[in-house]
Amino acid sequence: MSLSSLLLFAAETGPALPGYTFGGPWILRNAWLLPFIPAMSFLVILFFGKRLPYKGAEIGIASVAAVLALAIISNFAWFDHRDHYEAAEAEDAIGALLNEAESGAALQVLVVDGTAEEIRLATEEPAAGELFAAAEGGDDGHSSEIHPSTAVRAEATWFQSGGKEFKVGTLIDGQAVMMLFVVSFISLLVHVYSTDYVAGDRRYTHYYAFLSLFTASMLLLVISASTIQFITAWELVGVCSFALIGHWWEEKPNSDAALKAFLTNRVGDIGLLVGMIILFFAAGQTFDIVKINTMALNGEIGHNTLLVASLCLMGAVMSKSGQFVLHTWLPDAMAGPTPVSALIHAATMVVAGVYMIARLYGVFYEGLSIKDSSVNPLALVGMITLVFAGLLAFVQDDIKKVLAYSTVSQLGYMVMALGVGAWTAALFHLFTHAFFKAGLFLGAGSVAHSVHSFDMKKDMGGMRKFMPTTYKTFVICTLALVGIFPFAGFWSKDEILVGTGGWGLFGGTGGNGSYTLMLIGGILGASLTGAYMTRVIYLTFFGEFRHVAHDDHGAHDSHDAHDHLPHESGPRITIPLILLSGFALLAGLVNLPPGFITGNLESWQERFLHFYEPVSAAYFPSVAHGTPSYSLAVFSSAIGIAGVAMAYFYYFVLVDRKAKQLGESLTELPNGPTTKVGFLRAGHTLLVEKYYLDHLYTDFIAAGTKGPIARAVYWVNQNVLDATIDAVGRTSVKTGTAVYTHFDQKVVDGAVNVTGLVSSETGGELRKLQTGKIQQYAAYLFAGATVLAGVLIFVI
Amino acid sequence: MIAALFAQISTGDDLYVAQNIFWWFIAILMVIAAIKVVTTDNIVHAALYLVIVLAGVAAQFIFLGAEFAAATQVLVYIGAIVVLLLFGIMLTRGSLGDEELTDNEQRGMGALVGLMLFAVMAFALVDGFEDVVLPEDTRNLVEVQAPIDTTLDDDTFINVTRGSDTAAIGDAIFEKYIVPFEAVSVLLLAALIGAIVIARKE
Amino acid sequence: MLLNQFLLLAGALFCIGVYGVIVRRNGVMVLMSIEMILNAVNINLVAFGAFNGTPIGSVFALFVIAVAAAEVGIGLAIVLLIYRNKKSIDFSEVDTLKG
Amino acid sequence: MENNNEWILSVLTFAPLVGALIIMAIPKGDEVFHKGFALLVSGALLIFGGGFLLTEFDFDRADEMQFTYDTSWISVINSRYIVGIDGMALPLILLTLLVVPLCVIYSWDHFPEPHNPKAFLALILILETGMIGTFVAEDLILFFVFFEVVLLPMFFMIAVWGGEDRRYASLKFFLYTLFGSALMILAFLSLFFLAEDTAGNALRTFDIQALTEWRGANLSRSAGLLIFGGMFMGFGIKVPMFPFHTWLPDAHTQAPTVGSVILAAVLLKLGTYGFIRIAIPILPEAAVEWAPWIGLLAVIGIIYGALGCLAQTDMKRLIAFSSVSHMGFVMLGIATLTTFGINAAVFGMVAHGLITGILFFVAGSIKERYHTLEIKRLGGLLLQAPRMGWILGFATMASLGLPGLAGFWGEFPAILAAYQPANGLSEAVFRTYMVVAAVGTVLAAGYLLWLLQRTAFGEPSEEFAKDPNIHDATKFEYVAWAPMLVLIVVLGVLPNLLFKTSDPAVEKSLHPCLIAEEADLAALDCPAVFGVEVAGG
Repeated sequence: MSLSSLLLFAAETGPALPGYTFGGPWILRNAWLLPFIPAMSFLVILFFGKRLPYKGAEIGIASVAAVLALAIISNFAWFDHRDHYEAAEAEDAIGALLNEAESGAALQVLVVDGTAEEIRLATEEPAAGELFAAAEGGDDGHSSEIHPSTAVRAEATWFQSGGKEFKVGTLIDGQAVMMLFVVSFISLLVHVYSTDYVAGDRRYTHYYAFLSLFTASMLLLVISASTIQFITAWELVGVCSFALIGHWWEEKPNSDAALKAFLTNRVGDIGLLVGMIILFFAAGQTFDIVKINTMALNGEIGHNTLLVASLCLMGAVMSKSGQFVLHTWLPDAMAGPTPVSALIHAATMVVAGVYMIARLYGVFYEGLSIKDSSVNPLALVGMITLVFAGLLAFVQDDIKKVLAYSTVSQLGYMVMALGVGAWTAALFHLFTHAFFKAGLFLGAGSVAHSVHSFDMKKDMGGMRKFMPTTYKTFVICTLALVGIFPFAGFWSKDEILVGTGGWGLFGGTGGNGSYTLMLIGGILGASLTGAYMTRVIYLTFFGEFRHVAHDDHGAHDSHDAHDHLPHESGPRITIPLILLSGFALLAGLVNLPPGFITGNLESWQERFLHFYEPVSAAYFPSVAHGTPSYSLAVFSSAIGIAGVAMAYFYYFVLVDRKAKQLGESLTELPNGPTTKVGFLRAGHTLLVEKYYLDHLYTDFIAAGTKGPIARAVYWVNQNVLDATIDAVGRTSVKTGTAVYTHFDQKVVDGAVNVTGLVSSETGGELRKLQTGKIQQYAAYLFAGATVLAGVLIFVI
Repeated sequence: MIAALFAQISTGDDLYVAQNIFWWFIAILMVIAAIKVVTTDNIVHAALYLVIVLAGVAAQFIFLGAEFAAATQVLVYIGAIVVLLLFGIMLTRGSLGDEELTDNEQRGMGALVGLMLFAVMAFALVDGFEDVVLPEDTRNLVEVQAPIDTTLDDDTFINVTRGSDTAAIGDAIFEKYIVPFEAVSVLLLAALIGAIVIARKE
Repeated sequence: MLLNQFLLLAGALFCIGVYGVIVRRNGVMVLMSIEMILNAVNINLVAFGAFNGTPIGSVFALFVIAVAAAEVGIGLAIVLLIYRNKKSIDFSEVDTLKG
Repeated sequence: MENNNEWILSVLTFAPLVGALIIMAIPKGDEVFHKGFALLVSGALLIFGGGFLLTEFDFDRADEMQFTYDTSWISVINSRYIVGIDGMALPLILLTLLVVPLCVIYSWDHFPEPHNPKAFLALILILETGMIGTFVAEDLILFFVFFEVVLLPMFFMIAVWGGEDRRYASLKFFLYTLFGSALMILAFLSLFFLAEDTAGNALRTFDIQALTEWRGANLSRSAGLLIFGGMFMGFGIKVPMFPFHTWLPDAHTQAPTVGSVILAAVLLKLGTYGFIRIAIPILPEAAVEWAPWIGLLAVIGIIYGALGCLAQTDMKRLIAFSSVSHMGFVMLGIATLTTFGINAAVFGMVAHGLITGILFFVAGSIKERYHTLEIKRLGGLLLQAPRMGWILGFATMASLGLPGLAGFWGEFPAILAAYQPANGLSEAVFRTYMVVAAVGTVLAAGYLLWLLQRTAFGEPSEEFAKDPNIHDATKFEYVAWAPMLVLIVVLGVLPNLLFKTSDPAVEKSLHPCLIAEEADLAALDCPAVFGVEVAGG
């Protein structure tokens, strides 16, 4: 960010690459402030929190509020920069820079007062024209508005090795500012919500400290410009999630869940480390994300290298973003406090993987050759995840677990979207999902807060009577999740389905390829979502209130004397809910598909794409955008609604009736068909056992390593390596003592003992000769004399 | 050696024969007694066996024609030292009856050392003085002829001619070996006082 | 009479005495063994004196006897002392020289 | 250069020894006086000596020897008293200067039995002399002497103040290291006799710098390999590398807390320092041939140590095994023979010193409170002694290589360097090592978090629940730990503090053919061992 680093960068990579600038609005150049503020608040809370009137909560809230303000400001700053950044200015600026490069002082002035913002060589991309064309391809008639997006960068040296300097920095572009807003907004709501939810907790202060630390780490991850910095933030958020999942570590299950989360992520991190290392060397020893992307797109990095690297990175995505086979930690992570689940395990941290793919999209785009193909690992994993996780969500009785699996499934949507090249759609879904999923979690928390349990079947039911606000917001968020028009989820999910480009048969949608399989998976997932969410709604808010007063259901949340009838939560809980449901209702409107509305509102369409996709930036591939088709929208909605309808029929009609028959004293729901039909039961158990993945990990891999393997290794250590050493010692001692054996029976025994007891009585043996028994000395004396005499007589 | 002995006997000198038989009797007695001293479990018996050994030693002195030494042996040892030992036994209440465990655990070693020592000595002696015969009864020799031992100076010779070794010993002690004698007497005195000092009750 | 008779006898006594010194527990008995050793020496002295026809052997024998007397006196005193301290004169319990 | 403060290093080296002598002179019984004096000496050395080094050291010339002092010592074998430091030695010296006073402070109220502060503190100071001397020595014989000087005090510290098996552990430690040293001195001597410059006339010197200039030129291949092997044994046992590590767990488990801390924090570094200061610079060609095997042992050590940790039931022993694993990372970095790897190694040494030091401190304090380190009997530390629990958690996080804390910078660059080792080393082999090492990080997280969960989380077992003498960290413990904790964070956030210092020295210490770009490789007319032939493919 300083002039020197700027010059160094120029020296290192030759002329600055297009697609970014070191100038730009002040707030964007100094984005490091955003993670810095909560980091400071973390320290303050950690060291002084307990002494503060509100136990540190106020510091956390204040800092996050400040961050939110900054985030909004930087969004608007970005909008302005995005639209009115002119390459020409940059040419002059860079010209000036190069002219005055010798006289650094002048430049100092320039950079400091920020007038030399646009520093960029006028190396116009040859492919720029095509880029424009491609960008226009999606939205007809807006080509005039398309204006290349230019990221704002700032950087400083972090460390050096082999004479090379490696940077830490900020890379601010559309996806960054969008993410900044999401993170800080959700984080603020969670902070507020928590003041009520975990009030009076034993470690209230630590809770807020870690919330702040998490916010800081997440923001750092969002703005990081170098892969190593990215890894750092990536690990930090992991640790925060570890600490917050294990917040109530008195019970072993919680700490187990925390460990599981951390270790699973570590497994994925192998992929992260290796992948980043490969890219580091492939791009000529640099951690610079922009440079890596650019080189990947220019074909300066071999395709196989990119393929390997992106596959390694996928491992990291699968663990962090809970993709199938490595997703198992996410449901367990619900052991943490509910606001944490909302913030970390629904809205922000778990999408870090998605964010990384979006960041390194050049690598993935080339490496997995997303363009013009019909299937690739990324899309496949995403699709499998969204379907399988959706199935798993059916058999959960814990409302948070259902939501967790639903999160996994939605993450599957995003990954799949990135896999099929629908970059904007993925981020758009990330955007909307953050709001309504957070809303769902907080709503679930609000319910649990009043019934002190998460078990829908045992302790809930009929809650709509007791907590109307929670009920309404929950339903709105559910509709958004299921993707009912016009809620937020509808737009984003529909855009993903469009992006698959699989809808070819009915008036094709020009995507990046024809991922028909993904399209089917997506639609299927929609119906699954509808079904299990309906189940949740029924079990939670309808039917009879099944709560009997037992509060031992991991309801650590309970702090106050619980009264027996549940009641609506206080404003600090409901207001965030209302806000979130508002976003769940409206957030979709920020990216209305083209041609959906007309007239003077037309400029309102595709705002998200316009502002947040780095169109025609050299570090970003020229992805095509599919044209939305009403037929697809209608069809997918129909399927989704069908799922809702079936579930509605089963629960609201059949089960409800049976429940009525069973009468008032009902604490357990009647059994479903899964207990009767054998084949269904088999499937049911398979789901209940979570595809036996946990058994595999816990009982075989983990237990195996910790148990037999480790013990075997240690056995080798003690009985082979160590034993050899001891044997060497013994034999040496033996040879040493062998001399005595011709003298004296005692010493022979001694030697035997010595050799036998090297470990216990090393060296102590010789002392046995020195017993202090006069007569023994006499014996030795005479013996010696005899020997001497003998020698004198016989030998001499 | 045995052969030499028989040779002497066959020469028909009765005195020698009688002397030899008597000597052997005493020697064997001594050895047996000595062995009993170091093996018996009863300390008082041990003391009495010791008396036998000491008496035997006195007899040996007589065989060697050293009557004065023999007399002193009997007086000092049997008269004084053994009594002293018996006193010691009483004072330390070492039980008069049989003691269990009069020996420590290194009998084997002791026997080994003793036998080896004896073997070495025996070899050396037999090797060195195979058949050396002691001179005849020295007193007679001294009377009839000049002493074979020219190492003796005149006055000793004169004394010797008196026909008794006691006088010679007395002269030797009080003329030539007066200093050691004084030293010994001082030593005795010191020992006396020392013994009293050590042994006296506080 | 042969010189060796006496010397061998003395040797036997000496060795027996050595054995006694080594094996006996009772301090008084050790003293006795020492006495035997001294006597063996005396026999040697006198024997060689006779062999050389000189009384000096006997003279030294007498000195030895005197010293022996002293030694016994001191020795017994020490034994007594040990007995007072340890209520026993078992030499195998006397290990104050232990390193 | 004018006024290069040639006295400072000698003062730093021998001041502790003088202090030790004075302490011995102080009559017994006046305990506080002993402690105070030891603290005074070590603290003054840290503040003034360390401060002097930091201010006077010219960081722009970090690749050159500074504060050098060179005088005749043992003229008969032309062994000279040469001391001097460059960017590689400086961090380790500062680490030593820091750790010793902290140990003194810590032991202020935790003196191990038998209670004898006088001897204990004297030993610590003698240790300091040996350690600093090893880092500043620029003559092989001098190096060897200090290398051995360290041995005895540690031996006594373990043998006198150790646990129940102390005799065995101390003897094992002593003999084992001595065995290595024997081979090491052999290697040094053969260097002395075999080294001859290209003109063919013998060098006959122990001067490390001179030998580094020489770089094993026209030394026969077999001789080079053997000499390197000797050094490898000497240093590798000290590190300790995989097959020679068995002395470490016993020594650590038996040693008193302070002994473990010094052992882990500094003593182990003597071995690695020997590699990067002596073995690799002087014999680069032999190093290239040895490197794959060193790397192999290193990665085996990483995995093996981690698995060993998982099998432990004793906290201190677990930490000891984790040292094996972490030093494996350091050795992997060294084995790559790249600036990246060796910088990582230097960083790893310092980081491991700080982190494992803290872990042993905490373990010692736990032992002092619970009188056991059996993991299954512990638990709920966070409830009974919250601050200590958090410190333990922090240390474990740092130890498992969390980015933003010091441990990461020893670990990640080492793994990274393994992807592209120095010229002449097989990339395929080292990339395999890289992946294995990456797996090792997972295991590290596994055992450390497992340890944390068993000791810090959960409810305290009822046998300790009501134990009155289980209290939170005392002020002495805070004072002793705070600097290390702060350093762990600072180095983690600002790694350049260390990299910038060590980088030039490391780059200079390596043979140019090792680190040259393949393009420039031809120009350097390197020996074949550096893989000039394979440069194309």
